[in-house]
Amino acid sequence: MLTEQLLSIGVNHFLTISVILFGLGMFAVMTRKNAIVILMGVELILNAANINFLTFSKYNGGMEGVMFSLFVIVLAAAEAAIALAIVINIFKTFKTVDVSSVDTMKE
Amino acid sequence: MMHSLIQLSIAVLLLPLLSFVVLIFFNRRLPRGGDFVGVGLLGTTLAIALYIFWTVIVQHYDPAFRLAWDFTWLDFGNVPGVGPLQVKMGIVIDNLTAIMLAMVSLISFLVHLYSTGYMKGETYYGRFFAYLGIFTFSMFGIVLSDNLFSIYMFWELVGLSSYLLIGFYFHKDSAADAQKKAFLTNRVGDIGMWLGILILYSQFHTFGYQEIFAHIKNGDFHMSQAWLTAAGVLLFMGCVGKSAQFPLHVWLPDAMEGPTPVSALIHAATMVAAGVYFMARIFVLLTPEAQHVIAFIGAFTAFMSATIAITQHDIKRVLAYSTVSQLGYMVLGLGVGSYSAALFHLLTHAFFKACLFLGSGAIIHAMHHEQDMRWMGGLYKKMPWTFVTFSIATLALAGLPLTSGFLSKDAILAGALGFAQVEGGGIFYLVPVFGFAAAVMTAFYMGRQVWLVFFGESRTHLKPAEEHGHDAHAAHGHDDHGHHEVHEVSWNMRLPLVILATLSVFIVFSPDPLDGGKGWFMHLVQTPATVVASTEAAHEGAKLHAPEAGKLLAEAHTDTQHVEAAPAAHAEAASNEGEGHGPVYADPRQAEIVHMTHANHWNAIKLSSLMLIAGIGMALIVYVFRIIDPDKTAQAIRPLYLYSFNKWYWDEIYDATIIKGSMLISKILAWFDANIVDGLVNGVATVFRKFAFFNGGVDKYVVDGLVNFTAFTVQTTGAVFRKIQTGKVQTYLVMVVFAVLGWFALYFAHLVK
Amino acid sequence: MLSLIVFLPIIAGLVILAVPSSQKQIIRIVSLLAALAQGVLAVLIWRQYDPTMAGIVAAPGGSPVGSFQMIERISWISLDLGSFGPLNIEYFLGVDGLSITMVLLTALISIIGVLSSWPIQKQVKGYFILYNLLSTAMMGCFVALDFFLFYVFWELMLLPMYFLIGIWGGPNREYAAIKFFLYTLFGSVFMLLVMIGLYFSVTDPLTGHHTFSLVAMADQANYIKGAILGPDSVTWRYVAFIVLFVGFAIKVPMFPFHTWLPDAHVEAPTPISVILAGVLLKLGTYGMMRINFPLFPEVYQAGLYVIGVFGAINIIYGAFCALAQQDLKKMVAYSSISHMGYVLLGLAAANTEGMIGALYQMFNHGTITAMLFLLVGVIYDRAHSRQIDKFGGLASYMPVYTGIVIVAWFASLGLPGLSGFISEALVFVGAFTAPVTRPIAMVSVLGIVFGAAYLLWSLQRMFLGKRKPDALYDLEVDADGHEHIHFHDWKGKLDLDARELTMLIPLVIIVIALGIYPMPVMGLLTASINKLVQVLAPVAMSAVH
Amino acid sequence: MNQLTIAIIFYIFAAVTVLSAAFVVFSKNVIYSAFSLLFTFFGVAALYVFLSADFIAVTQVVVYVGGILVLLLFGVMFTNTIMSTELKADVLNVVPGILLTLLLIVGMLFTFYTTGNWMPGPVQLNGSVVESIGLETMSRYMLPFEMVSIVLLVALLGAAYLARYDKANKKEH
Repeated sequence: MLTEQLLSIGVNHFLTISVILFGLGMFAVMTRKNAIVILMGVELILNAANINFLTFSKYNGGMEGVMFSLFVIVLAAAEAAIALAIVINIFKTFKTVDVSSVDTMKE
Repeated sequence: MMHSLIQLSIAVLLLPLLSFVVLIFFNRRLPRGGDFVGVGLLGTTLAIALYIFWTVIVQHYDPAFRLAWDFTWLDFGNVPGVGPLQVKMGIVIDNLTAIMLAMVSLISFLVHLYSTGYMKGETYYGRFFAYLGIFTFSMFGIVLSDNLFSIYMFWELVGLSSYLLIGFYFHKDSAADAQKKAFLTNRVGDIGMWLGILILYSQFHTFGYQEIFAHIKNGDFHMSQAWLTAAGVLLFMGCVGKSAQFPLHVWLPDAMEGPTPVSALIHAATMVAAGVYFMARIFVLLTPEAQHVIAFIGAFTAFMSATIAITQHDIKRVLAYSTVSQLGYMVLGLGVGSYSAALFHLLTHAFFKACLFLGSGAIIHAMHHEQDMRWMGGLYKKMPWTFVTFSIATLALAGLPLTSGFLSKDAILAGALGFAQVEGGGIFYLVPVFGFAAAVMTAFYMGRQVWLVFFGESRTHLKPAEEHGHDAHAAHGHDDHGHHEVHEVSWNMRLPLVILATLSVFIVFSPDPLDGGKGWFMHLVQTPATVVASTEAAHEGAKLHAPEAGKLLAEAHTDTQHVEAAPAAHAEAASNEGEGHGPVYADPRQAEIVHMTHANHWNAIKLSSLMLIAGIGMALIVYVFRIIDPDKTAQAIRPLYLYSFNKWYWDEIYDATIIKGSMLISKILAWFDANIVDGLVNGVATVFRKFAFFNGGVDKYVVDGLVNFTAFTVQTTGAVFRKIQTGKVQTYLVMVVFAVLGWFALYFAHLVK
Repeated sequence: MLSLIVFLPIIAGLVILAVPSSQKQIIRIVSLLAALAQGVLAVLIWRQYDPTMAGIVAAPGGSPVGSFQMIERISWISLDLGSFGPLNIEYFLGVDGLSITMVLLTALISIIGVLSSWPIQKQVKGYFILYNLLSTAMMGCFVALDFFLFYVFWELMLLPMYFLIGIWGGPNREYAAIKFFLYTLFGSVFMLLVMIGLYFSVTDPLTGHHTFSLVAMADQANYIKGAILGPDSVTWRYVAFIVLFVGFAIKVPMFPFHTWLPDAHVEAPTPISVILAGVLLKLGTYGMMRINFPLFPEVYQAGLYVIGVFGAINIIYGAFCALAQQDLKKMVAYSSISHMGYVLLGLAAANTEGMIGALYQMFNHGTITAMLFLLVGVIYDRAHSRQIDKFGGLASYMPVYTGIVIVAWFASLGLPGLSGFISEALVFVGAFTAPVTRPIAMVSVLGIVFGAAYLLWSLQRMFLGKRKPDALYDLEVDADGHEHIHFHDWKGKLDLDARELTMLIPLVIIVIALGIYPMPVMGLLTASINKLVQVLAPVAMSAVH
Repeated sequence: MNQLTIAIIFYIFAAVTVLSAAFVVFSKNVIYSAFSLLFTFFGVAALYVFLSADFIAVTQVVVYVGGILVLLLFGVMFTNTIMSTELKADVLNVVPGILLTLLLIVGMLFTFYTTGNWMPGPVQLNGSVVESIGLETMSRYMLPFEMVSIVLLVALLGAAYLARYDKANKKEH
């Protein structure tokens, strides 16, 4: 029974993977100091979200998920571009990409 | 097609204007300040005027001569309720006009000529002739105009030119004051005149003399008779202003601030005569009541100014007051209805008074602008020409037989007597009494003047040094001469004197030295028949319309108490008139007056010669034989003396009441304007501002208070929560994660139960 | 033609907008050219104008054609208001005797104004743009025959005036500007209400719709019975008349509402004073003659006496206040209050003589007061003060200036031979002929004397006599005894210079020429005035009711 | 291809994805993380194929691998702090981080498995969806498509603007 379940690839498999990716992304975003790595984490999170979209759209037979994943990708591209530009500016300004040392907003 | 005389008269009118225009613009560019332009143009004018005089007076020797021409000046189109309406301007030439034209242009020309000598060396020499030009122009305008509107326009223009001429020495404050005073006083008179014109216009919608007279004759005057009287009196106010009658006489003596030729031209011969001339023009619409007013004012003026003239020191002021007094005579003459006598006096007076003024000018010129008679004396051998002419004119003014003045003044006094008798004596005898009293004093002060100026020994050295005329030198271009030899004046100042003196002799006007009635003037200028029904005939006059003279005559004879008097009047008139075709007076009162006037002719002659002798005699007693010492007398009757010397305090009275009063009112109103009216406005504004401030307060303490309170709360809570604000993105993210976990926890709890 | 003359200044304004603000001379020349072109157009209009056509109301049949001239009429704003029916506002221009006089005046004055604006150095570009805007608005007011259009121009006039006084004015300019603004706004707000009320009470006989056309409104037959301002709602018609009258009276300015004028004049720069006194004041009385009276003739007939009394108050009160002034410009301002009083008096006479006098007085007062303010400006440029007592004896040193001053002063006190006299005389003739205003006329002739009094007094204090010890100029005597004066920091010519003469001489010529033979201007307006008197006559009203 | 092989391939790709992702997260060296991210993307793309969204997979490869990853590498190069990056963050230590993450993951999985059963719906997408994507893009999702493209454009411009060489900043440092 378990084997069947493991062999018949279904919704849960994909969801599980996406959860794991999401968790890793979260971990990166939460713990790492390097802005670039944080961005990578964000990409992971976005991918996880995409997987979910596609999964549900496949198993419910609608195009919405597909379309939105497409948009998500595009936005991810945009986000990456902006984020990197910001990172570069931060680096120009603070001579570092350590987000924990960028706390001018404190108080 | 205009009559050639009309064209000529237009030329007469416009030539002086041309002289003004040329001189006012080019006087500095022309040699000699362009005086030859003025003199030349005036000479031409004089020639033309004399030609007109010749044609009208000598060629057709006709009392009824009249020539008129007019053109549409304003066109009001088709006025609702009135129909087509125009204002016409026009020219009328009759005997009076012709005579006035000749007189004015002659005197003006002589004054021009005289000024070339008198004004030599002035700073604004050329400008002076320009002013003379515009004055002559406006004077001709008054003489020629055929309607009330245009005469009012030229009337004001005369005011302007007298303003300019009096203020010729405008850098003297006294002159500036005098010119302002003259203009304003005249303005006061003009308002009255204007209102009179308005009354007539509002009834007839026309300004023309003839139309108005015709309308009144036809009884189209739909207001009450009182309004017509008012119209007459108001029109007379104009004359009061211009001819310096009481109570508006105050400007004339001050006007002596002008150069002496100006005094001669304006304040003796022409301008002041304009008032009398105007009254003559509108004579026929004067109601008896209006005539009474006029007669009394004239008489009173003649008397009052004569009393003032007695005590004045300034040679020109004496003459000024005598002018006022003589004008009083003329007005009196018009008032008592002896129209032609008044105009006759106007003519004769113009000549001898101009002569007197020019003579005094010559004296002043020779004395280097010394005007005070107390410091003159003994001039007769130094200035023989001046002495002779001046004396002749003096005698004419005093009214000595064989002079022109005698003829005219006697005619007026005769009229006054007749008037008093017709009006039934009583109060009306004041008029001739004042007249004769004035005659005495005239003789007296003129004798005084001649004596002080020409006889005795020179008193120049007696003059206190400190008051040595600085004004005179401020006025006059060249600097102080001191007192060197007094000399006779040059020919161009002497010639006018001679001419004017010759014109002061009786033969010019009448063959009979005792009766002006035989002269050409009295024949040509005859009293016109009045158009207003006299009061006792008023009610009938009101109801009979469009009457030709005979019908009205018949009516008048049937139902007036003068039924037998009127034919007698005609008989008398016929006998006394030279050629015997005298006018027929429809109005009983007028006929009666004319009759009585002739009746009193000899009484007047006797009385006035008596007065003359009295006056001159007294002058001799006081100043020649020194039987009475004038100074002691003055001390003895000091109050009277001061009263007369200070001109009855009229100036002070006016200053205290009218001038101060209006200044006070203006101050009050200005304050009212600035503080009350404007204050209200600003007050409203202030109220609004106060309200705004109140709102501001509410804002500050209530609304703002709330805001601040919120801010305070936020601050305190913030102080707590700021601890977790690390400014690090990750921290916030961790919090989010905790939040999510919390949600999971909730979810589990939900599943469990 | 009319559109051109109205909008030419605006075009000039746009051109100026394109010119860099450093090019002051170009800016000035552009606006001068615009003003001159306007003048040429005005003369053309004058030549084309047929003085026999009356105007005021529509010709028989309701069409303005054949009554007004040079008509330009196109639908401007027309939208459907549902239950209110269609709202149609027209762009409707045309001239009759009333307008053409004022058009000529406006064109003349705006040329003079540009010339006298020449010395202005502060923000020249902005100044001339506002100036051109103002001149368009004024011209528009005089030729607009649609009430709404009139109102638009009327309001358009406020703003430039406010800034011109408030920016280029004297020390106390903000106060004066805001005072002027509030006063006039107060007036025009009510005008708006009345305008709307009239719109719903009047139908155009041609279209059958409601209309703003003044031509239609001037004909009492076009009023709807039972409408808010219809012939039978007496009360509201009185209220509307009074409100409108106050609105216009503020502009005139009439007695209780006059206090903005002296402040505005004292603070405003010379050209603006010229415009203000020369044209803007006329808008008040023009509005009365064009709108206020013909639209409510029966109320007008009822109110003659009151109007006349206010006129008399203006005349005498203004003269007295002028007598007390120390500031020359303030005196002139009060004198124009006094002179506008004559206009009111003439309007109260309600007969041809009076009305012609009033309109002609508006024209003459425009030219004469322009002269007065220019002359005041001349002395102010030199001495930087207008205190009458701080001069004296100027006649000896500035002969040309004094000469023109004498002409202007005497024109203002109504000397015959100068244009002011004829109009004042006609006003009195009219006012005295009309029985209603006869007593008022008898009182207000006093104005003649007091007018002469304050003018001559100021003339004496400033120009005659000797230099006052505390005068604002220095006196020096050169070797050959000639005296010269110079003002402390005045570099220019002591007497009038070429520019000032070019401003003043034409005015002098006009004043004298019209004083000797007024028909060139008076001939334009007689027909219209006669028509107006007919329209206002009580009989016309009774025919309608 | 039978179910087993599909399963095996799936698990392989899944493992690749997860492990490379883990390496991205835990690697000390940013360069390594970047490269392992590459594998993660490929894995995810493969999973997309499994989800019968081959077009998305291709896009994934093109966009992420060809675009974003290159960007990230550029960023890494530009901010030349490659070696100086130590793992330890002062916000949250690794261990509590891991715990927190695990908690999160467990929570989510639990949610998945407890909320209903994820039975496949009546119809499922099979074969290629490219055609339908094209149709949808041009018909129903027209507006979002346009907007997204605009957003992308704007974002790129903004990025270019932000990242441009700034004189002022240069001066003050």
